[in-house]
Amino acid sequence: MPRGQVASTPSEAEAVCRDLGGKAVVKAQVHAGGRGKAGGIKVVNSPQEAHDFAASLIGSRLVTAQTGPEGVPVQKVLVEEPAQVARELYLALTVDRAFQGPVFIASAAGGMEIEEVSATDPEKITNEGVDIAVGFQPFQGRRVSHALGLETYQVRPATRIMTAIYKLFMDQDCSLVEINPLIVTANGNLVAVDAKINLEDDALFRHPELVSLADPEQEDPLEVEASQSGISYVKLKGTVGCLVNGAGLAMATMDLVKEAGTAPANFLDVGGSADEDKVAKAVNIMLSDPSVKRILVNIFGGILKSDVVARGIVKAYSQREAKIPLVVRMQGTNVEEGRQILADSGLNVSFASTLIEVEEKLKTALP
Amino acid sequence: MPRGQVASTPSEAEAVCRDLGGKAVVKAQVHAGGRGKAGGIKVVNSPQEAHDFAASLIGSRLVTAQTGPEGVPVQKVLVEEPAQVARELYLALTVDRAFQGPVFIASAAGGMEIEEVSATDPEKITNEGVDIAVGFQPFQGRRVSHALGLETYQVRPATRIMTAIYKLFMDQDCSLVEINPLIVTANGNLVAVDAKINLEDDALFRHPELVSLADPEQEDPLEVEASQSGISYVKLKGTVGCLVNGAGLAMATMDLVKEAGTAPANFLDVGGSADEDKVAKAVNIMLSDPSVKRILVNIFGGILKSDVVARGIVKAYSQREAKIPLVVRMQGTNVEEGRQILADSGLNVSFASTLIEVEEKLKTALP
Amino acid sequence: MSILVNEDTRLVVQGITGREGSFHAMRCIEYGTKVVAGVTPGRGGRVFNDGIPVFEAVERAVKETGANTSLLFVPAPFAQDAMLEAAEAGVEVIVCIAEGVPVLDSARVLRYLHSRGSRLIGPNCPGLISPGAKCKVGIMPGAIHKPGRVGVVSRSGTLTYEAVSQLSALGIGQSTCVGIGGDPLIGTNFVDVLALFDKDPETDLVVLIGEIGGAMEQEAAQYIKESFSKPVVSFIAGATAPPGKRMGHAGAIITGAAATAEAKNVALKEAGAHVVPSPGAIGATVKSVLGR
Amino acid sequence: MSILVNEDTRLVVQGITGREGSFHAMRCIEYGTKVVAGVTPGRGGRVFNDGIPVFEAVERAVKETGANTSLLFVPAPFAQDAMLEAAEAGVEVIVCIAEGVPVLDSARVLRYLHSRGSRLIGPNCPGLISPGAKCKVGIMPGAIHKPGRVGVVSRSGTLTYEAVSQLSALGIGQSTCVGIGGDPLIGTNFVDVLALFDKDPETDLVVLIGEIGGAMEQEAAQYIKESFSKPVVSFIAGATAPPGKRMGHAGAIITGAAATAEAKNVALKEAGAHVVPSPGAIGATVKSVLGR
Repeated sequence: MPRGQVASTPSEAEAVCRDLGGKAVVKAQVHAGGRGKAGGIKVVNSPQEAHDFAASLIGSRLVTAQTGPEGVPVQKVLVEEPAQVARELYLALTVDRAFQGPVFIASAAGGMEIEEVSATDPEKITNEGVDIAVGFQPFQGRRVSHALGLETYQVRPATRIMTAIYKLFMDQDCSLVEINPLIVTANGNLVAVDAKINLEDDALFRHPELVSLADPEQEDPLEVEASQSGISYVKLKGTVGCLVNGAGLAMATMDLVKEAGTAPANFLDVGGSADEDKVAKAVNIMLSDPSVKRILVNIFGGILKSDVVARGIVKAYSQREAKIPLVVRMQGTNVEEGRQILADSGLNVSFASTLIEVEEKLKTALP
Repeated sequence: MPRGQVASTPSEAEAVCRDLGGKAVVKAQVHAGGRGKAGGIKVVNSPQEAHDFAASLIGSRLVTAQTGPEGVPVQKVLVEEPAQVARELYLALTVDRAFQGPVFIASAAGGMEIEEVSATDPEKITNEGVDIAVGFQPFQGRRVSHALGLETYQVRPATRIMTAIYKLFMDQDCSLVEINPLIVTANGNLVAVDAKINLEDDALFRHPELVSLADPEQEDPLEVEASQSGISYVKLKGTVGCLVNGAGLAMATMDLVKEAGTAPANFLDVGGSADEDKVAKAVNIMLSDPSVKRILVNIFGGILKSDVVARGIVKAYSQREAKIPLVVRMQGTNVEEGRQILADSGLNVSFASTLIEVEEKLKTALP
Repeated sequence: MSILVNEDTRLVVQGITGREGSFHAMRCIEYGTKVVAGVTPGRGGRVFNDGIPVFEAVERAVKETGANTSLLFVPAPFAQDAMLEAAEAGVEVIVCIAEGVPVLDSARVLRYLHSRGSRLIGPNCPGLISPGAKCKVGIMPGAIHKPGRVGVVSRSGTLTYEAVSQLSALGIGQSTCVGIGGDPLIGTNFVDVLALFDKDPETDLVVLIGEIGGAMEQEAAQYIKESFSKPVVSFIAGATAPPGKRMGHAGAIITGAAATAEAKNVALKEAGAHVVPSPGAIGATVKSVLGR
Repeated sequence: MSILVNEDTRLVVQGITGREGSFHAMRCIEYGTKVVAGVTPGRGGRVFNDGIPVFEAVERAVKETGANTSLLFVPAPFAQDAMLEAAEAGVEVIVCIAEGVPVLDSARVLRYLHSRGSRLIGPNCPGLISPGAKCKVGIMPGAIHKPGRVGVVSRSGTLTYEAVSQLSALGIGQSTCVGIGGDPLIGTNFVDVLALFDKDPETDLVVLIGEIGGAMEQEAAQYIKESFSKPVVSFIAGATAPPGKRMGHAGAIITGAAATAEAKNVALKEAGAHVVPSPGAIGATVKSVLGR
């Protein structure tokens, strides 16, 4: 790792740059890849330049290929000594579906997005699967090193880096550890310039000490709110809010909205074991989204009862005194009771029994 | 773990016992199992009693079933608070040959040597093998707990102990982790009263921080000296010193000595790649053993050349001006040269060509 | 006939004394499934529903009741342990419902199963049901199913119920419906299930319901093209999902060109599957293919 | 014929450029073994002995030279890596000479081999030799061997040389001599080798050389009793070894009643083996059994 320090103000950045001898690399500290391309990283040649670039970043929002269009706020910058770069490599470890275990992905085309390399030069990418029964082996490190075109004297340090990545990945239950670029300096040293570590949400219970590292400011506030209530929610660009149980049905419902000639405002899976309050919460989240003009409810009840869903909807609407019209399709347990509750609520509801009917209702009632 | 402290003097032991409220368990701190039986552990009911028992131990040698007849020196004692014991259990983890991996061994007959239980009540022992591909699993902890007759509320702490033992074993490359006894206190808690951890010598290169923990004082000085020179040497009770290359041939040579009606003074494997100095060192070790009356050399040379062996022998004998007679059987490379060197040396050597001849020579030349 | 679960299925429910476990164990019994045992550590010795013994360990359940299939209602953090316990006890089919199993836990379980005879369904799946055999091993609503000759295999839960109810409403029954699960690492994939349906004389057609993420549908397309002898009707959910965002299921995320619904539909169409564009038309498409 | 190594053996020597590796590679070549490749990471591209290519990785050696057997001269700390590399590259017979391989490293390698086709001989062994096929894959002195019809299997190195030279001195040649190694965990045990000798039409009798520690000789006795069709002459080293002390080999330690030479001899005698009491009489016993 290069020498460096985090700075929260432009003058701190200036001071660090001076300590480093007047030349440095200044990087926006955000939880998102693609910083370099998005203008979040710059090589500066004087403390003054470090000050000015830091001033332009701190307090601003950075939009990269991996953030939403709103971007993420930058509160700190990292000021590091610049390295003399001979080559830029890419090295990452992730779980591969087909291999059913951790796989190293390496490429001599560092600094670029791996998806891009994969699309244009797939032969430049090496995959090296690790058998978790025995762990990462030095012979695999040699194989990856050769694929990256490293010299014999660089094989051992490269293998050491991979061994450390593997240990980190397994010990901390990561979903991704990515070093991009991993640079080869002019004198042949390997330096990890930019690293990204994604922890697996499902395994955070094993790492309570890491939970506090999460930075909700870096995420969409509605998504954070939903996630805290155990609701899967992803903000999209359309106008039809979708309340669904089950992830597959929720995606299919979005697809149906599209087929009907309009567009979904969100993905939302309220889950199979939701109660009235959770349904109300989900509806509330959609009602807080100003782009939502209609709400489509598509519930295939098994455990989740239609009357519970109806009560949750009515609760949220009455709390907000909302008027947005609803298309409701519920199937399964207590459907009649659920319909009755909505029919009696005074809300603007049109009912559908099948997905075909839903599609028709959406078409005929375009906002 | 119970509260307690190590004491190097009787008055320290007395003070610790007083701090613990006047009652304590005093244990000899030595690297050997079977301390309890050998009189190395005592429950004391007053600080004075702690003082006296510590005084009887410190500076003495403790002979247990696992030490040689000379025993091991006691330099410190451990003074611990006494536990109200309801039951004593045995729990250990070791590598099993047949299972080809780590296996927990558990028994409700704690406090006893496991070999003894195994001989008298084998059905009282539970074995639980761990698949290293996935590690120790809680269901295995439950199974072992049930076999030990633990209550439901004790399963989780017992499983936690086993999980910790497994992690220690794998992380530190142990050959044995043994808790004996693991006691169940009157109020149902599990307490590890006596624990023993053996590190695997072959894996010490991975744990340089542990090498310094070795205590050579606890071992036979000739064995330590041999081991430092890369010679496998075990002191035995007979009078015929054996210099052999290869562990199997060394054991077979001992057996041959016995067949000839006498007894081996040692097991000694000088190794396949020994040079003159190493052979001299091996001979020197045997010559330092006062019970050695004759030396039998049995070298099947492949890489190890007979002339090298001969020079090493002559070197050691002349350094010590030793007179002890030799029976020498060498086969393989440069045998004639080797014999000539010994014949010319003036030492009391009789030669043999086959093991049958060796046996005869040993019989005819009893000291 | 049917695949994976049938009249010979003897079910042990792991976590039977929990809220979810007991609720669904009852629904399985009501449907006709032979639930022969339950397992809840610390609750061994109890009796469930007046006659089903509860054991401390799966091993005991297998030994004493001949259980050959396990349905797990165990919270995700403990699922690895429960799956390994079932596999070690020799259970043939292990069905893991839990969502949120850490992916490395699944990797360990799958690695363990490499050298064992057990088959894992899931995690993060609704289970499976063979209506003709009155055997339900999962959490799907039993009433929407109908005995028949169409096989269903799906990465999704409720979307499968949707498809099944479209089929049943049109009078089209099912041989077996298998929810393989929405996680990136699962024990049984499309190709595994298709191969079983191929050999099942009582399955005439298969409905395959995929979704964005991974390339399992492309592998299925390859298999259909090369080796599968029956018609396939397919629907892929998530045509409108944005790239890089997880759509509920841990496995439903577009991370490359192959992971899009479009790429999957192209592959399936090319393999000869009847690709359904809108989720409302699954039943109708099956009817029309069967009618030919 | 012979077992495990023969005229079709194409040997890659891992660690061929080291002192030990190059010395023994030369001895193997001189004996007649087809040494087709060497591997030393960082030395790829060199040529050994005027014609044997040295590769960076076993994978390359296998691809380019068709190597099917590997002889490892790799220090114990690196042996796990080298064994796994050979197995992953598809080498059929892997021979690990190194003494001092950590036992958990061996456990990992053996766990890996469970699901692979490779066979490991060793660690901590002299290797194996088939004199009739002029094929030596190990460190034993070639000159003491003689082609013939007696199989030898042993946990020891020099003791095997001793037994072989007794045989050769009496004019009794060997089909194959296998040193399985003196470690507690080894890839191939007595029963594995006996099963191969049983099927080998050119082996008439087997000399089995065991030692104290473990119960592998009892397993062999069980197998001999139940399934082995040829006469066995056995010698167990360590009758005079004290309990609880390691006799050189990591595996040679008496930790229980079954681990003593006496218990092993009893089991072998009971199984019908000709138990030799003194190591000097191995050759003579074989001669007398063959003479019957």
